[in-house]
Amino acid sequence: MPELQFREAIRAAMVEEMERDEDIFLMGEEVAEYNGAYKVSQGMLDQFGSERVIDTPISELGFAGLGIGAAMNGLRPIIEFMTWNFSFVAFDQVVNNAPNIRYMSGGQFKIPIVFRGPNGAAGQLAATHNNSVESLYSNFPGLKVVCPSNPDDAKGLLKTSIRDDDPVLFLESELMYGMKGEVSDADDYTLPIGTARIAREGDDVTIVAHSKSYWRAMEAAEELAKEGYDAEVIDPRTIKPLDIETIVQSVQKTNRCVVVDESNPFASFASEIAFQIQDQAFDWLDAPLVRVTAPDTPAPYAGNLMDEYMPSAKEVIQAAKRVMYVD
Amino acid sequence: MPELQFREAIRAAMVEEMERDEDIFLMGEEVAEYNGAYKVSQGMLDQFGSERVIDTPISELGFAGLGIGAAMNGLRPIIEFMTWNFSFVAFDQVVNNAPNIRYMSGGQFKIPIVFRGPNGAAGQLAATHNNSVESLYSNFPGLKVVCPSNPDDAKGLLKTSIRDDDPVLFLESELMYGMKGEVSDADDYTLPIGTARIAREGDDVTIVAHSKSYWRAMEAAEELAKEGYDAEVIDPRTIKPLDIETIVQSVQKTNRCVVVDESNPFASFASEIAFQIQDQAFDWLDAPLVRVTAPDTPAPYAGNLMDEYMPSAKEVIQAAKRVMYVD
Amino acid sequence: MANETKEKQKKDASKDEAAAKAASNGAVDHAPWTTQSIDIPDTSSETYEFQTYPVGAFTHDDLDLSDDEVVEMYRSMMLQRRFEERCRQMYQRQKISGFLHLYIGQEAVSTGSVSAIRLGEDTVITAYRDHGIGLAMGMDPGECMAELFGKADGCSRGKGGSMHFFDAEKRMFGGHGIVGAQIPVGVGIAFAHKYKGEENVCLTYFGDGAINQGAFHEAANLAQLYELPVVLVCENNQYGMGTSVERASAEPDLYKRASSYRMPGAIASGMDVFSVHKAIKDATEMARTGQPSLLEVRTYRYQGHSISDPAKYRAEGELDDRQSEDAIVRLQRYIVEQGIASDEDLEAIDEEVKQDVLDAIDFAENSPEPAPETIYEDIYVQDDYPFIA
Amino acid sequence: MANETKEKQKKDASKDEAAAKAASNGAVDHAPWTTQSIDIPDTSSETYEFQTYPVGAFTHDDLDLSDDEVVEMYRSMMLQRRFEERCRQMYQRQKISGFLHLYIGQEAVSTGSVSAIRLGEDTVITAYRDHGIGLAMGMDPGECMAELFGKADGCSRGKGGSMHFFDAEKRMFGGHGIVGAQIPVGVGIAFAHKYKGEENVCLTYFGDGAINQGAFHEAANLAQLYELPVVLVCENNQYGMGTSVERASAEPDLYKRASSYRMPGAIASGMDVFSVHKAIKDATEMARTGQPSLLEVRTYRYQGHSISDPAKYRAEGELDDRQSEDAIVRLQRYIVEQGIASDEDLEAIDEEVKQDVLDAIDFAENSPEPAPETIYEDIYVQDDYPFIA
Ligand SMILES: Cc1ncc(C[n+]2csc(CCOP(=O)(O)OP(=O)(O)O)c2C)c(N)n1
Ligand SMILES: Cc1ncc(C[n+]2csc(CCOP(=O)(O)OP(=O)(O)O)c2C)c(N)n1
Ligand SMILES: [Mg+2]
Ligand SMILES: [Mg+2]
Repeated sequence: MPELQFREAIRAAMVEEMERDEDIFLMGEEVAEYNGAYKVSQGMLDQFGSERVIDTPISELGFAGLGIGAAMNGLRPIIEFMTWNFSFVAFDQVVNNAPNIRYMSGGQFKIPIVFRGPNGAAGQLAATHNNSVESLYSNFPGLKVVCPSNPDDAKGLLKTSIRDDDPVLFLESELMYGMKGEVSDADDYTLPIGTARIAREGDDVTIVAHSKSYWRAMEAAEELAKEGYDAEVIDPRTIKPLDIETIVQSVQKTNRCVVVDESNPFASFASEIAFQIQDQAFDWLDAPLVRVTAPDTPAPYAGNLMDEYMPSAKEVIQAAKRVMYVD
Repeated sequence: MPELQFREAIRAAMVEEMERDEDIFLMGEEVAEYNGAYKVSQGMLDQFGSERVIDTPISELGFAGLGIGAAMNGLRPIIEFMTWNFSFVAFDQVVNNAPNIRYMSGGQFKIPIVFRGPNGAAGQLAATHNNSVESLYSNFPGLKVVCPSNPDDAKGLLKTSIRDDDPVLFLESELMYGMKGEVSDADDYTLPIGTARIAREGDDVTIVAHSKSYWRAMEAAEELAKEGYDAEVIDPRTIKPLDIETIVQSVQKTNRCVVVDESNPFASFASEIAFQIQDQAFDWLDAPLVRVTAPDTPAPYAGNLMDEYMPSAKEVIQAAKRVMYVD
Repeated sequence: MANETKEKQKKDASKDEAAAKAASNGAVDHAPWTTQSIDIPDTSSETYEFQTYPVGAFTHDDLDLSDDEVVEMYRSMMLQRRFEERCRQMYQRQKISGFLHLYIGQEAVSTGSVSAIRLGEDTVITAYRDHGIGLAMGMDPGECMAELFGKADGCSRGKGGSMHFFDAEKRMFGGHGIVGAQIPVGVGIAFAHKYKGEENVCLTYFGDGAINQGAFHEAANLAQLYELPVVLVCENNQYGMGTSVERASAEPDLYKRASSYRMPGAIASGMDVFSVHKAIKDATEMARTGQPSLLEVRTYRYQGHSISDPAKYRAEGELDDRQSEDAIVRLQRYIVEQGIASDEDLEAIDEEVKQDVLDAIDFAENSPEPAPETIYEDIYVQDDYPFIA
Repeated sequence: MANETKEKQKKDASKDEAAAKAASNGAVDHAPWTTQSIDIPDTSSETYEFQTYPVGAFTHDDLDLSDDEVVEMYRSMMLQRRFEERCRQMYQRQKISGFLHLYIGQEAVSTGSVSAIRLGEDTVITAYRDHGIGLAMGMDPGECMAELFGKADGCSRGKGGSMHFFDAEKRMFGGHGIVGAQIPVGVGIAFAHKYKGEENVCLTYFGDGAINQGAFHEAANLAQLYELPVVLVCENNQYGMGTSVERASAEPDLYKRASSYRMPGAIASGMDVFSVHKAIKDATEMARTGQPSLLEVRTYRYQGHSISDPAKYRAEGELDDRQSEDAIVRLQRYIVEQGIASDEDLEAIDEEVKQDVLDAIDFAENSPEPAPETIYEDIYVQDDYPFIA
C-alpha cells in the first residue's frame, strides 16, 4: 500500500470519485488556481478544468447555498470551507437548508452534498479560528458528520461520503494534512459511515478519541502500557451516526471510559458519549466517565497558553488513571 | 403581586432598565412601529422614541454585529431576534464576535449585550422554524444563556441580563408569551444568573426541565404524586453558567434523574447534564439518567406528528418510572 | 502538547521555503519611478439603463398569446384567489395551523411568470408565500390543501405546511421559510442547469424584505460571475411584515441594485399579468444565454403579512387604492373588451375554480393524518439510518 | 401534548379577531377602475457621480499639512515598513507563530487615514492585516511586537496575536480575523457615536475580498438607513488571497457598489498618502453630518497573503511595476523636492525607526510569557464566573 499524506488521501478520494461520476464538482475559496489554501486540491484544476474545480469569492453563505441548490437539481457538489470556522457565516444554509429540505418536501428532493475542510485547532490562531464544530453540527438531525484521524480512513470515508445521497460534513485537520500513512489502493476502496475502529485492544480502560485527539489517546496508551495498563482505544471516525455499540461493548469489558476531544466541553460530543454510555452500560461502569477536552474558554494565541489549552497525552494518562482509581 | 403575561414581564424588565439607564436601546425587526411581532415591545416606541426603540431591515447578521459594535463603544444593546431560528444567519456574530472580542483584546473591551427572542417550537411551523438553540450556544465559552419558564423569573433574570457586562442570550418562548403569573413589583427586582430554582420538592426522582419543558415536568410531577411518587422538579433557569450544585444535591437525595428538554438530543443540554451528574453524583445514582427530548429528527408540520414530536407529560412520567424501576 | 508542536514545526519548515521566496518581494526603497499602474481616473460617473414594463404596455397580441392562453391566465389567477380565500376560512376553522401567508393581490406575478417559462423544464424556487406560484405551476389544489391540513396526501406529505410547498415533478423547488435563504439555492439550481448543459432557467423569487439579507448579495454576485441562467425576481409587495420598503432599503428602487453586480436590472408592474409575462420572457431569454438579471416586480398584498396581522401600518386609503387596480379585474375587463370571452364565460370559470377549491377541501378532509412513524421518514435517503433513542 | 394544544388554541382565538379584521381586506372582484398607484416609469436610467482622488492630485499645502506633519507621515510609514520587515524575520526565527499577514506596500492607506482623523476620539476597526493601522495610530511598537511573540505585555496580553491588535485607549477596536465580520461591528461603533451625540466617526476597513460577504451588504444598508457616522473603507490591494478582484467581484469597480445603498462612493489612490488623506478627510466630514460613504482605496500588497504564500498568482512583472510606485519612495522624493527635509534627515528618521523596531523586539523578548491561569481571564467581566471542569 502506498504512503500518502492526509491531504493526498483526500485528494485521491475526490479525484477517483470525480473520474467516476461527472456530476461531482469541487467548489470553494482558492481550490482551483491556487491549488487549495492547504494544497488539498493541488492539480485538480489541471485535471478537471475550471468547470468542475471552481474558485469562489469569499461568500460562504452564497456558495454553500449554491451547492445545496445544485444538489437538489441533480449534481453532487463537494463544497470546501477553507476552514470550518468560516462555515459560521454559512451556518443557516448548513443547518437549516441542507438537512431539512428533504424532510420538508416529504422526500421529494435529495441533497447529496459534502461540505468539507479543516476543523479545530491549527496552531496559534486565536479564538475565532479555533472552533471545533462536531458538537454543533451533530446536534442537527439530517446531517452526517465524519471525522477521520488518518489518511486511509480519510480516503475510504470521503469516497463513501461523496457517494452518500445525504448531506455529509467531512471534518479534516490542518495540522494533520502533512501526516503520512499507508492508504489502500484497492479498486474502489470505501469505508462505511457509522463504523468505529478499535485501534488498540486493551482490558483496563476504554479511550474514545477522534481526529487529532486520537493521536493523543494513542500516545497515552503507549505510556500507560509501559506502566502496565492496557488501554483500548476506539476511534469513532463518524460522529453521527455514532457507532455506540462498539464503544459500549468495549466499556462492558473495561468498565471505564475516557473521551478525548479538543472541542469545548459544554454540550459536546464528549457529553453525548457520557449520556449514551451511562444509558447503555450503566451497570458495567466502575467509575464516572472522564472527558479530556479544551477548557471552557476561548482559545488564546500565546504558544505556552495554547500548549496548556490543547488536550495532551499527559492529561489523557491522568484521566485514565483517574477512572482506574490508580495514583 | 400583580399578574402579568410573560410578554408583559419581559417588557416590564426592558422598560424599567431603559428608564434607569439611557445607554440601553432595543433593536430588531418590527420592535418599534409594529409594536413587536409578538407584542413584547408594545408601547415602547411611544415611551422611548425612535432613537431607542429601533426597527431594522431583515438583516440579522448586520444588526447583531451592529449591536456588538455599539456595546464595544459604550452602549448596552438589547437585540431582538424575531425568533432564534433567524439567529442562524447571524451565527458568526453571536458565537465568534460576541464571546471572543473581549478575550482576544486581552480584556480591553466589554460587550454588555443581550440577544433575546423566542426559542424552540411554536406550534406547527415545520423544520426550519423549530430550532432550540440552547445546546448550540452554550457550547461557546464567553456567552451566558438564560432560559426562564415563568413571568417572574423572566422579569428578574432579564433585568439582571441587561445589567450584566457580558453577552447574554435570553431565550423566551412564543407559546408562553400569553402565560400569566405573579410578578414581583419590588423595587429593582432582579434574580441572579446561574441559580436554579427547586420548583417542587420530592424524594423519589429529580426532574430537570427548563422553559416549556418545565411545565411538562410539573404536570408529570402532579400525576406521579397521585400515584404516590414524589418528584423533585428543578428549573435550571440558566443553561450557562449551570447551577449544577443544586441538581447534584437533589440527585444525591433522590438517586434518580430525568431531564426534559424539547431540543434535539445529540450533544445537547440534556447530554451535558448527564455528563455532569455521572461525574459528580456517580455513587448516588441508582439508575441511568433518562432524557425526554424531541426525537432525533427535524420537526414536522402536521398537527398529529407535532404532538408526537414534542416531549409530553406522559413521556416524562414514563421516564420517571423507568428510573424508579416501577412498572 | 509536545507532539503538536513537532507537527507545527514541520509545517513551519515547509513554510520557510515559500517565505524565503516571498522575501525577495521585500520593500524597495529606491525603485525607479514609473507611471502609475494603479490608475485612478480624474472623474468617474456611470449611467445605468433599466428596462421597464409599465402597466398596460402590452396587448396579448404583442406577446403572441392566443385567446385560449389568455383565458387560461384568468383561470390560473382566479384559482389562486379562490383557493386562498378558502384558506383563510379554513384557518379560522382551525383546519390549517402554523403560519399562513396569503398571496392575494399578487396573482399576476405568478401567472405572468409561469406563462412565460417552459413549464416542467425551467425551475422555480420561492419563499414561504408560495401558494400562488405553486398553483400557477399546476400543482394539484387537493394536494396543496391537504398539505395545509397537515395530511398524508399533502404535496409535502404533511411535513412542510403552508410555507413549504414542493413539487419535484413540476420543478417547483419550494417554499422556503428563512427570509433570503432560497436565493443562493436558486442560483445553485441554475448552476446545475448550466453544468448539465441544459437550456433551462431558474426563476428565483424573494421579497422586498429579503433583498436586505446578505444571502441576496452573495448570490447575485455569484450568479453574474458564473454567468448562470437565473432570474432574480424581487416580488416587491411594498412591505416586509410591517416595514415598508422605504424604511428597510436605503435604495428603495430595488432593481437598481442590479448595477452592483453588473447585471441588467428591470422593473415591471405586478398588477398587469402581461407586463410580468413580457418581463419574465425577456429575462429568461437573457438567462438562457448566460446573462442573469434582477427583475423587480412591484405588486401589493391585500391581506396582512400572515393571518394574524391586522396590517395597521398601511396608510389610509392605501388598500382601497391598490385593490382598485386589481390585476384580475384588469384582465377580466381586457378579455371582455377584446372580445376574447364574455363576462358569462368568465363567471363560469369562476364557478369552476370555486368548485375545484371545494373539491380540494374535500380531498384534504378525507386524506388521512400521516402515520406516526413517518416522523422518521424522509430525513435520510439511507433507509437504515440508526436514529438514536 | 394536550396542554400545548390548549395554549395554541388560546392563541388562535386571539388571532381570530385580528383575522376577522383583516378579512374585510378581502379580494375585490368589481372594484372601480382607477389610475395606477403603483407607477412604473416608461424608462428608467440613473447616473451616479463618484469622487476620485488620483495619485499626485494634492500637495501638502492643498491639504493644510505643515512640514512637520509631512515628515511625521514619512516616519509613520517607515515605522510600519521596518516593523514588518522584522516581523517576517522573527517569523522565520519562530519567534512569531500563527498567521502573519504583512501590510508592506499599503502604508499610505493607514498613515493617510490616521493623519486625517481626530486621533483618540474617532474610532477605527479593521481586519487581520492590522499592524500598519495600529502603528499609524500610535500603538506602542514594543507592545505590538510582544503581542506577536505571544507575551504577557502584548497589546492584547498575548491572547490575540497578529490578527487581533487592540488598543482601547487609542480607540483601535481591532484586528478581526473573520472576513467581513468587522463591518457590521464598525457600523455599530458608529451607531454608538451618534447615539451618544458625539461628533466622532468610525473608520471601518475591509478588503476587496470582504466586500463579497453578506456582512458588507447588510452593514452598508444599515449605515445609510440610520445615517451613521461611518466611512466604509475598502482597502483594495487587488487580491483576496490568490483571487484577483476581477475573479471575485462581478463589478470590479468596488466603489460603485455604493449606489446600491444611495451612498456616496469614491475612489482614491492608495499609493499616495495625500490622496488618501484628502479622501478620508472629505469622507469623515460627510460622516460627521450623518452621511456615511464607501471609499475604495486602491493599493497593493508586496508580500504574499500570509507568510506562507509565494504569491504565484501575480502576473509577470506585476510586483516590480507596483513597487516602482512605492508610496514611501513617492513621499520621500516629494519631501526632498519640496525642500521640506533633506535626504539625510530622512535617512536619520529611517535609522530612528529601525532602532525603535529593535527596541520593540528587545521589549518583546524580555516580556514574560502569560501566566497559565490567564487562560481563564478576560472572558467574562464577572470575576467569579463558574467555569466548568
Ligand atoms: C432570516 C429571517 N428573518 C426573519 C424572518 C421572519 N419573517 C418572515 S417573513 C418576514 C417578512 C419578509 O418580507 P418580504 O421579503 O418582503 O416578503 P413578503 O412577506 O412581503 O412576501 C419576516 C421578517 C424569517 N423568516 N427569516
Ligand atoms: C469568512 C471567512 N472566510 C475565509 C477566510 C480566510 N481568509 C482569510 S483572509 C482571506 C482573504 C481576504 O482578502 P481581502 O478581503 O481582500 O483582504 P486582504 O487579505 O487582501 O487584506 C481569506 C479568504 C476568513 N478568514 N473568513
Ligand atoms: Mg414584501
Ligand atoms: Mg485584498
